[in-house]
Amino acid sequence: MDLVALLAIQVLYAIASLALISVGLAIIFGMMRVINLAHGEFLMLGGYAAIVATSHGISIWIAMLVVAPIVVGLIGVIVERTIIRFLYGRMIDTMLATWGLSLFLVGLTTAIFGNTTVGISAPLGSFQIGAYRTSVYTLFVIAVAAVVLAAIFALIRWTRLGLIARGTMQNANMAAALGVNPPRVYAVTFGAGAALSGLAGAVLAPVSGVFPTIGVAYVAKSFITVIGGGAAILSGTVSASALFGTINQIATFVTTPVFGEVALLAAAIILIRLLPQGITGRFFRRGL
Amino acid sequence: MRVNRRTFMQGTAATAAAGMFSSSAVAEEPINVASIHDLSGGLDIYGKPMVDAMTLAIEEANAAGGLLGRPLKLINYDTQSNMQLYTQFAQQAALKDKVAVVHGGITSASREVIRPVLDKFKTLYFYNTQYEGGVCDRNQFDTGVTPAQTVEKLVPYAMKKWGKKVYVIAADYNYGQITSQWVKKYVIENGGEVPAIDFFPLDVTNFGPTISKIQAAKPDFVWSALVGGAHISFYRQWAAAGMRKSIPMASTTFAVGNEHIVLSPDECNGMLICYNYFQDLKNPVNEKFVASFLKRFGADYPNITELAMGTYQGFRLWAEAVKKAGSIDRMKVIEALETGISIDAPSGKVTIDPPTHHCVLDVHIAEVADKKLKVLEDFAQQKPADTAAVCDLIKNPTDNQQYVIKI
Amino acid sequence: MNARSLNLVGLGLVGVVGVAFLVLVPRVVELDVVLELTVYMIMAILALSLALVWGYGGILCFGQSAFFGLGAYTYAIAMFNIGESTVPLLLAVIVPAAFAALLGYFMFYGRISDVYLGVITLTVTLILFNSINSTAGPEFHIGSARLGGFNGIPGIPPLNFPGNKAAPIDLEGMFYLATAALLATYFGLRLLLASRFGRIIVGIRENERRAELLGYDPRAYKLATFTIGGALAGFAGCLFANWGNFVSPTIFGLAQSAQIIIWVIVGGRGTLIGPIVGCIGIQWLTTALGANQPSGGSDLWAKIFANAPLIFGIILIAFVLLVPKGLVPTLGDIGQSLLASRGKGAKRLQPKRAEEG
Amino acid sequence: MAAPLLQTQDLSMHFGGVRAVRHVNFSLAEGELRCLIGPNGAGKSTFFKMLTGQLEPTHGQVLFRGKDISHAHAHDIARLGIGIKTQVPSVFDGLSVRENIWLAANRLHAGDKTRRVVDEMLTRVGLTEAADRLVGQLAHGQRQWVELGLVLATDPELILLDEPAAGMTHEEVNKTAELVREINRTKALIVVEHDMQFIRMIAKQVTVFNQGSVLVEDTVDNIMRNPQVRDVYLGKQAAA
Repeated sequence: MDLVALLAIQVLYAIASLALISVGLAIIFGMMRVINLAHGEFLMLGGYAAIVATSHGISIWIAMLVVAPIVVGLIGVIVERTIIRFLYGRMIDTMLATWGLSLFLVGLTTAIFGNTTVGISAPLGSFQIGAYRTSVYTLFVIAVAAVVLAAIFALIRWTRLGLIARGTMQNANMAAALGVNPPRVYAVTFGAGAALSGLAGAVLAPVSGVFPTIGVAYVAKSFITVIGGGAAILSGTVSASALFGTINQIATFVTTPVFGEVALLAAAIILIRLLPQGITGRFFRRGL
Repeated sequence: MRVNRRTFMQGTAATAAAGMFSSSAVAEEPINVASIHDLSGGLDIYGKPMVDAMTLAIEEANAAGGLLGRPLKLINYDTQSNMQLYTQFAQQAALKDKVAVVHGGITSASREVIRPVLDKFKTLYFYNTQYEGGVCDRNQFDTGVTPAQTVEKLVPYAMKKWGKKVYVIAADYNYGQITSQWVKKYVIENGGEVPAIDFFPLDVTNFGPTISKIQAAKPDFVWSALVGGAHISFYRQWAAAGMRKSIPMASTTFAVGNEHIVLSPDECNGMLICYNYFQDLKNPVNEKFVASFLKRFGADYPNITELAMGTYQGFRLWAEAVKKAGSIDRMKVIEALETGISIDAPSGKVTIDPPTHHCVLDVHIAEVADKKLKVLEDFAQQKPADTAAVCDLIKNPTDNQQYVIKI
Repeated sequence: MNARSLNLVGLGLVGVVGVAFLVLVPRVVELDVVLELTVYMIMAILALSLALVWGYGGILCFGQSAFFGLGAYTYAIAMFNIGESTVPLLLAVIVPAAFAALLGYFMFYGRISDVYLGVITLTVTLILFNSINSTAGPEFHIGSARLGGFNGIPGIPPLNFPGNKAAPIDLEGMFYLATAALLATYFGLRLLLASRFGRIIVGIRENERRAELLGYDPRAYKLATFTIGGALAGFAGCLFANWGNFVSPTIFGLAQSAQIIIWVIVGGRGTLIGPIVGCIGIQWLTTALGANQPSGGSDLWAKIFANAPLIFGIILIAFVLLVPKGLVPTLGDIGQSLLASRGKGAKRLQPKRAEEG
Repeated sequence: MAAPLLQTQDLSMHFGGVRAVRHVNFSLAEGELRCLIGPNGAGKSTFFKMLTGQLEPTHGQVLFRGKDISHAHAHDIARLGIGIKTQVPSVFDGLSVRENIWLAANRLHAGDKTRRVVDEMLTRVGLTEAADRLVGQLAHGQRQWVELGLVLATDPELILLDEPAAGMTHEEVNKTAELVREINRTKALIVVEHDMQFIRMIAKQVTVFNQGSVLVEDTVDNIMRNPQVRDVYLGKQAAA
């Protein structure tokens, strides 16, 4: 019984971490039709931002929840202004340019930080479920994911920015029709997506550690989650994370982590084959 | 520490001779020495200290007048964690730079790429990393420790301290696979049991389900043969789940890179490890070495690793053999090395074992304590018994393969 | 001079330079350079495979390394089991081609396009990477060949003269073989692209819907293109396994896939000579960056210049933003406008044709 | 009466909640030239897309010479002999005019024959001069001609023309009308147009679409007089 409870927490954790690492990419993809292959590096930079901040005596909570999103959000705005804006409407070129950015950021962090960066360890200790112990931090990650998703829901549902976002998701020309300044909307959107990635990277840093090449481990998974989910930011991310997270974690527990990974990737291929527009392209089409 | 009188005499003589002719040494054609290591990409944690140690060894040698009156030139290749470049650079080192010796390779995979190339082009090769054992090739010398030298010591030590039920987790490649078999063998020989061995590819970062499985198995301690940056997250998640205090851990891979610096003391204190070299070894040779290393690369240098020392000792052994042979000719140097040459190294006395081309050396068990490695017990002059069981290059000088040792 | 004769001159030039290269190089340069050039030639064949699939077929394949790796692994496994290289060589072409056909059928007949193609092909190569990477245990073997997991398969026997096991091809022989294979691939693709088939696939790339409304089945043509690309990449993989006598899972990795894309981008999509130039240039740069490393330095600039990912990142961004057509087409444009300004409009400017190169 | 060339039965297309085409029963005789009119969004283009296999109908059938093609692939329908010139010219922009036409002619002919057909077609659509220019660099009107050349080179039985006269000068409109009449000597056509002048020049029968269904079908003159049509279509145009 306690094993089932533990497994349930782990499945929830897998879903939450998938949703966290994907939601920034989903916003950028859903609203701008830009596939950001430097997404993994945004997560990595979030981790570094948190580490550097904590080593300067800032509280770990502020470092993770405030400093990291602000720093990476600003980097996102800079990237949008210097690279992405020249490539709107050229989806494949954007992918290639952001792939270049990804390599560049890996190289730059290696040059600056080297390979030995003292990490941050997970705060909050652990708790007992029957015969098992697991970390409280796992629950914290689940909570952060829930709060982030709820906040995005509220933002999209009830604010002017959200109205523009919904418009843009349904019709790319809508933003212009609403009389908003598209360059600014794009810069803000890209910055917001980057900031969420920074937050996710920082929150996961105590669990998975931070090193320059960690983005590679993230990018394929979040990419697949977003494409699998389809255009709707929230329902897409949540449904795809739930599907892939469950498959991955259960397969890992029953067999090995490799098989868990392969099962996730195979599920993704089958899903895209069956539903080329993603889960939300077929179901919850009117979702957010 | 026993110092071999003969080598000592030779050493001083050579130094004196080199000193006398040091002015002419500069004018001589330099001897090229190649270093082929990953300095970027996923494996640079290991490569960087190795190249630093190599640099220091060569600078010291040049300051002492070079070798055979000729200065040494380090040709440093970065393979960028890319196997194709290992082939290319090994070819370049042999054919273009015409180096006297190649030191390099980190993973067993990279060694198996370099080895045939250097065999083909008749260039002497030193592999200075601890590895799974079993390579038998007259052209190659291995200065790293193998499982029979470390696992054999650490298993009974940890079992005596913690108990007989050992859960093994290992990186999913040659080294992890073979080392975990050695662990199992020694645990059973010491009357214990191994409920499970789990393997993880090198890029796995999610260990949640594994940690649950380990808890379900209730071992007395966990043996880790995890490797590389991604696997560090295991220790994090283990500590976060509150396991560090209830189930202890032993390893022959932890702290080979920089794990104990990256992790906080709370996450890894108390872990037992076993290697040939620790920066804190108390002996005059080491104290002098550490001082000059830190002077050269900065007092804040994170850790002089096992692999760095392997490289340093590898170079010194080769240099000693060149002096003895009076030549850099490959066969003459091999023959000199096969006399069982010894050096008095920072880790203690290191001697080439002629039949296996591996080393007889000291090993030490240590405990991780607040980002330092505290030496607990020493074991003098351990032989490479695993490779010796399958390899005798004196009897079969043409043998050339990596044996999978029957365990 | 019109476009057609210009084209013929270009073709002749490539032929003469290629043959001269083939004959002269081993006589002029040292063995280490020959060996290095051999791998460049092999990689150029790989670059051509993507040039066909992406540049002409318009199929965004982020996982060309999957077929390259399959070719290398197939050759290695077959060689350990058979010992004579004729069948392994054929298998190294057939297996990746069959795999490409299967994957292509799944994708094109499922109407998956553009970005989704990129995602699926990338995912497939990552699955192969993960799967092969976890075969380190002794239980994973095919016949007498152990898969070796992360460590890969070392000591792969080289190709031999067909039918004669005792006559392996030596290092210079490998150079001749690789160079001749590259030339054959280049001219073969030129022929293919000049054929009905080639013109139709370019049409499909230009406007798939229109091609369909004219009565061509784009799925079948894309499938054929993808399969040929897979076969070529597999062949390159087989030669690569021969060159280094080893193969490891990194051949399927993200870095390898990225490289191939970068070659084609830098050299120029929609040309054949471009990706060859891009491939050789980038390979040379990779080698140059890795050789002659400063040792023991801690200077930040030294670290940056010795840092391959950083430099490649900048190259990729710069090309996408500033030279989106790639080197060869851009140089072609510059050359043409120079010619035109010299001719003072006496001759009408020839249109740049999409399948030039 | 002979069997119709093209017939649709209860043909419908829904996009989510939007019913773009509703229960259309349409019939076209061999050799007939029919005009389709109707306000923007009346479903004419969607109707064309279903006829050519670019969209799969939600309900109903398309019969071409009695054969059900409602679920056939676009390329198979093209091979059966339906060609379409789309509203925005759909051509191969990166290729020369000659290569464009070649791609169309190549499906039916081989070798020298193809070359001859291409040359003839270039003359017919008046693009011999521009044969070696890239289509992407041509003016809009010329690209329309290229597309028409493409369609004709595949020698279809039935040609669908979606606003062939849009954006043309008066002179060009006349030339187009003449060409359409010429084509109609051997082939059946369905033409979507807004320009009533043009329609008068070419057609006898007109079908009016409104809100996805057929509003009325009659001769040009009667349609012009029909008050219902005036309301939904002409009235609107007059107001604009």
